[in-house]
Amino acid sequence: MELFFQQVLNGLTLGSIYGLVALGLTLVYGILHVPNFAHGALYMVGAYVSYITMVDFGVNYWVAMLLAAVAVAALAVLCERLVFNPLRDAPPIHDKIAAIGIMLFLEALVQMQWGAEFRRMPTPYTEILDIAGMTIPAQRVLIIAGAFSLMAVLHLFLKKTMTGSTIVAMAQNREGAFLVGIDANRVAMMTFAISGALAAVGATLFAPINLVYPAMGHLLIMKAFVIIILGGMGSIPGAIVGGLIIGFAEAFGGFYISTDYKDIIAFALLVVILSIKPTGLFSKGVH
Amino acid sequence: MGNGKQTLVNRFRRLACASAIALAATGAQAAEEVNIGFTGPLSGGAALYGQNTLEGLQMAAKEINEAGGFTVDGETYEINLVSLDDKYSPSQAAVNGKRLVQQYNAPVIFTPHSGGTFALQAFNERDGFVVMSYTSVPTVTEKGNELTVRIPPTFTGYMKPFTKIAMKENGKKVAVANATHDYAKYWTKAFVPTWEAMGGTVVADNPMDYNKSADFYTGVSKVLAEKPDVMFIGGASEPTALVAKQARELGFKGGFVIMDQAKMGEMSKIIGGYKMLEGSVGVVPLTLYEEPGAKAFVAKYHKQNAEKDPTTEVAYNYFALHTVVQAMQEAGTVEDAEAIRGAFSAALKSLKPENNPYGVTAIDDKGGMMADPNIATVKNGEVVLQRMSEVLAE
Amino acid sequence: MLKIHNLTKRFGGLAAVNNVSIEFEANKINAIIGPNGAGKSTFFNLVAGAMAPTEGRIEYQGMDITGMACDRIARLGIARTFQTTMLFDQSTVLDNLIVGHRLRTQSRLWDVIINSKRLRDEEKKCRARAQEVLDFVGLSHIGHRITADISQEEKKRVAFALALATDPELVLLDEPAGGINPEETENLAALIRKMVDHGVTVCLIEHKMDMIMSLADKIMVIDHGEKIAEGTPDEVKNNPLVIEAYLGSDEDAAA
Amino acid sequence: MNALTKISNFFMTPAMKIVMIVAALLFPFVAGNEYQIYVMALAFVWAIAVYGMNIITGLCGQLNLAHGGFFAIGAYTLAILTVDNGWAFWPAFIAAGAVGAILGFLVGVISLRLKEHYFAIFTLCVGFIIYLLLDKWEELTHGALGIINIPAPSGFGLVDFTETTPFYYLALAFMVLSIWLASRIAHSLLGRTFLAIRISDDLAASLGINLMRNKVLAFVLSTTYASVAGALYAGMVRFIGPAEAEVTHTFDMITYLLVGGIGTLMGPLLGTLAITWLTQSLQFLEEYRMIVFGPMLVVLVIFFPKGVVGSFLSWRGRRLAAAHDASQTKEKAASNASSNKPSAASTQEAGNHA
Amino acid sequence: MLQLKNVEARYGSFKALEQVSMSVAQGELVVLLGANGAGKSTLFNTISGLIKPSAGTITLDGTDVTGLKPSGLVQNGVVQCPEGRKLFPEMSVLKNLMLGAYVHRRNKAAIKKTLEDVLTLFPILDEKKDQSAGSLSGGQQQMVAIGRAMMGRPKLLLLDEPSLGLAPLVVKQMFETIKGINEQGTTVLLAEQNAFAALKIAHRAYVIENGRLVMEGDKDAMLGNEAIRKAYIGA
Repeated sequence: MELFFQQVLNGLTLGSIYGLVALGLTLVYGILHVPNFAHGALYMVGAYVSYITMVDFGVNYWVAMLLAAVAVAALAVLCERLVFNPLRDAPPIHDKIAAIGIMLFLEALVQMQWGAEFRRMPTPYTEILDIAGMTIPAQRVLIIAGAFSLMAVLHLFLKKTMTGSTIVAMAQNREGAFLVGIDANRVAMMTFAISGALAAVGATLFAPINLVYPAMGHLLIMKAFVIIILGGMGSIPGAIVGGLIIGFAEAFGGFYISTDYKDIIAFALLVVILSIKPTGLFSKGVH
Repeated sequence: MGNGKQTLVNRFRRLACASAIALAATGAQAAEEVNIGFTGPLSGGAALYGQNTLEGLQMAAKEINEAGGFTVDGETYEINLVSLDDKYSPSQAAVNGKRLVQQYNAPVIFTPHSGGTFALQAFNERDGFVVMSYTSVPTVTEKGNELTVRIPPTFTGYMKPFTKIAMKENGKKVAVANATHDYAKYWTKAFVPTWEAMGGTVVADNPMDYNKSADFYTGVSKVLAEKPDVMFIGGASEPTALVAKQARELGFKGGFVIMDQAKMGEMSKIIGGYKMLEGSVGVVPLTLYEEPGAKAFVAKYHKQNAEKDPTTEVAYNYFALHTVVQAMQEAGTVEDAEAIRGAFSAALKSLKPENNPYGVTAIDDKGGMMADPNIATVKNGEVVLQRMSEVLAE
Repeated sequence: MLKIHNLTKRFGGLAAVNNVSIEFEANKINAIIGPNGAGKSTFFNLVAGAMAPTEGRIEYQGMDITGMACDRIARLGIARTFQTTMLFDQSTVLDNLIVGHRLRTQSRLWDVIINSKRLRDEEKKCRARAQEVLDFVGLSHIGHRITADISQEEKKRVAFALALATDPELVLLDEPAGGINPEETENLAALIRKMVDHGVTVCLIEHKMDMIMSLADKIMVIDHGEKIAEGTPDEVKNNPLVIEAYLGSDEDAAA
Repeated sequence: MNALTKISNFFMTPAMKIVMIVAALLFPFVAGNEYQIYVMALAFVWAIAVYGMNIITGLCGQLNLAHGGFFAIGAYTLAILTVDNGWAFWPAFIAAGAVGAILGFLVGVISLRLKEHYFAIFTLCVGFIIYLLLDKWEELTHGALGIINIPAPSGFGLVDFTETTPFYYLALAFMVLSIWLASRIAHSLLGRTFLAIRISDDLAASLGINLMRNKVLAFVLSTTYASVAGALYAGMVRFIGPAEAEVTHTFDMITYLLVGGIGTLMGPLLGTLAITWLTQSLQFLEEYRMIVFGPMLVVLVIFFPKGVVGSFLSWRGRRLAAAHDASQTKEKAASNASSNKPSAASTQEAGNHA
Repeated sequence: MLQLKNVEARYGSFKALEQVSMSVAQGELVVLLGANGAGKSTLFNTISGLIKPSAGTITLDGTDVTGLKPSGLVQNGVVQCPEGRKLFPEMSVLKNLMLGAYVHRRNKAAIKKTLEDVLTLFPILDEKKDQSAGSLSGGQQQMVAIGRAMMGRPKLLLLDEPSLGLAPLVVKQMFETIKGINEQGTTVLLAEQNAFAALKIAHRAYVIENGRLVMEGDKDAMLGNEAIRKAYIGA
């Protein structure tokens, strides 16, 4: 039973990070209909910015997280302006290719600057909590709490503020949004900024129990795509629920079936679900 | 028609020239040079590993050239190291191999991965060059390629001493939780039968992808559910350290058998000392070796890199290039690959100890190096070193 | 030629087409008109097989084609054009038309690999048919142009030609005169008439009333998914229900 | 007609095809060394796979991101049959193509029900599953260890395909065959059928085209191409590991396709050759290569979305049309008889485009 | 207040608007009549900045606003209630209305006031303010759309086919409402198919045919004019 709850905890940890990364992806997709293959690279850059500011400049964990969020948000906005905006009306294959180009570039750049070695990100929260016989490292609690509060904040931002509503409005009816005076460029930039910041915060939360290296975003981004397809592309609740589904599927599948095949689970799940329901689980209620 | 052909040919000529010029820029022109080839991952996920191996070669080449080169048959040669990136891809390694042997007449090509080695072995005997393979995978020499040298000693020697120590320190139940890449698989294949043959049982078998996995908790808790005395772990040092750490966090009290790819010294930096590795057996970095050859090499390395310790890759490849040069001198040729390969035995005997940090003693008839390495055990938070032969003799 | 019985299509609770029955005769120009959102396009989609009706029956030359797949209906001789003209911009005009006759051919992958006589004959036939329909719509002088470079009206004609290349007996034209200028509209109307003269039955949706009124033999008026009138242009023009649908009722005006 | 038009016409004539084939045949004799022949042969093998991708993605408009996976399936089928089951090369080679076709059919039937982004991401996942299976299914694939000692294609009489130059000719032969078949398909009614689907599913259906059947056919053709290329690759490199199935190979192939010109006939070959040689000549940049390459890709899709061949063909098509119009106005008396001929010629050439 | 001079709009080679010159004075309710596809929506979208005119100038209170972005025009007081409503279907009615006041977002007090006005105008929306806009009936959705436009506190309100798809009784109410809005001081430009009902509440009217304005006149002159009938039903 203890082991069972251990897996629940693992599922939550994985699921909350997957959800966070998928959220950024789904927001961008909802607004611009771009599957941003470079999102994993943004995640990776976020981890590096946190790492460098903490290790080389000795700033505090939370400050580093903030700096990373700002830096990656700026980078994401730059990508939007320089690449995705000019490709607005291009055939659908082209923006995907451009995103791949950005991904290759960012990875090479980071590797040139900081090398390819595995790095370990420090965290001030290293203690091990013992709750009801379960061993829980503090950082994991932080990941779950951090990710869920960020999701809550994002939810409030989108629901309760005028600025946030413009993003949702743009996703629901583009022309309607124009006609109430919402500026498309502003919303596009803001969406990219949020998606970048989410990736950076996710990376800073997750990296301490993991490793920092240039290819760290690869698998994550693939899974994030699985998640947003499962959850319905563009759907925010879908991304969170999808993230948790994959997180739990991996934790339990890895434990009860095979760790070796753990990474297949997400993809197999997708194939099965799409074979039965070609539009994803939550395709209704999107936007 | 003639025009069309001409332009096509010209275009290729120009391309070839451009690439030759580009490559030439990497090495200085000298009167008498021997081109030594290298193909390995210099970009992509395995880039660090590739660069480490290359660093060892560069260190040796620089040393040899600064000492005025080496003399073969009355002629003085310098080393020109030509390195090409293959992104860990066998086909790229094959392309690079062709290029190194065709464009640069390299008699010797180094490669730090088994895939690259296999790809080069498809044509190295015919094209006449020695493959210097930095991989412990035994099959690279088992299939009898006559011009292959496997640089590191095969890991199979570790099986018995590791098992012996781990059982003595911890108990007979082992859980397999090492990595899933090719090298780790070979290890598992050798380790499990040895462990069972020596009276142990394997209570859990759950390898994990150390380089891609988001999290090891699931896998570790799974094997711990079977209450092992010993965990067999290992991949790159950093993730291996994390696996050990997470196992301790989940309440594991036994020892680890650590596959030799992970170095205890590097792991200790990540998990804050050796305390978490109590009761473990594995290998340590060269810096902890007591032998004079190792000490001399480490000192030399630190003179050039004050902040870094030499990795195993650096040390072995450094040694390997020195051995190649020694073999060329013994063979009296810088071109004849067969003769060079044939002179390795003699070269190892005449090699200076400072150029042989790991104390490699001989090469078997299939091309595998042989040594008597140190084995490390953690007792009371301290690393205890023993020669492999000593452990087996106990 | 085409008999529609009690055709109904609901989306959710909303009936886009509601209990419509009508008969279109062969060799006539039949028009469907109605205010925006009246359900005209849905009606077309039902006939062409792009959607399956919720209720009702569609009979084409005595055959029940209700719920049949699009491509089968096309092979039975019903062709259609779309509101937005879809063509391959990078090919020449003539090249765009060759595929139109594909449905009358049998060649498979194997014929392509061995370059069978059947394939060669059929390709010849398709090319000939493409040239023929291009001549028919009066565009043989621009057959060699890249499609991206021709005018909107020419594109409309190419779309007609493409539909004609399928050897249809009934052609459904969805807003053929949308997005083109008045003079061009007249030329297009002449072309539609020519099509009928050559034995093709036409059924079209159009907003341009002057064109409809001078062109159509029979008009069906749809409003809110229901048929509110049918008849000759004169009958329809003077039908109070139609006037009300379009101009609002006098009652409204009096209010 | 000015000089430019003359040159551009020359590129399309049968004479040019002969020139290109002769150049390819002579290449081993003029090449500086065997390395260049080897690179060229490898590029030809990749080009075969890229031609397959061009059928499903370029002609039929469905972005298939599992293509690299099918390449690997071909390579593994050949390797497993020859190494583990003792088959001879050529029967195994044929089997590899068949396995690619059968698996392609199964994947196609499921995945082609999805549209656009869904199809692309679904196939991305299929590609990843293929990779993971090759990596994990040790009993069948040897897992991460890969398969060694794959035989080279069995030679006929005196020809030994372990030698680079004979293999070059073999790869060339297969590539020419592939291009020939691809061009057959593209120019035939079948290719036009695919193209109609690329324009729009609705339009194609309204022209009486059975969407599912034709899409699956295009998909199966493309996976067959991929697995045949993969089998050749295995016979050339003679060692394969799961890395061959990594999605980066698919991305590479898309790049080749895009640089050359998607949906064009010579684009896949030109793109593959150009990028292959560019990569070789950028070797000196080593790990910094992608810093140049990534932005290049972005610039390419923004400013040259049609690729080299695509842009050339558009330009040329316009030129030809203009020349035709000019000649028509000159010979006002010209009737249909004379105008038919140039237009027939031009359609045939523009067919090259499809 | 609004002046169009020789405005032209193109879709590729097709001229959707040709030489359109018109004006709407402060406080007027002007109707734009025309059949489907005559160019009404194109004209509205050109005024709103969704379509860039290929020639001609648009001035608002004397300032040139040609080529301004839609957001810029909304800020200048030109608000369109589009054909097909273009609501945010998954958002609540209240949220839809609030987004209508997006350009005034800093002025919370004023928004509150406008909201009260709008809810007084459409009491039913007050009842349904927490329901999602997509779940409402057609007539109610149209009210949301008009209400949303009103929230932008337009100087000039462009209403594109507000009666489309509504039941006759609702249409009648809708025209009453529009009349009311105009009487309270908002200038209105109304595009309608329902010619009689529209003319009834209008001051002036233009007739558009094939992208050209073919007629202009005051309400009474237009009501009896056979040409209108022709524009709609042909001949």
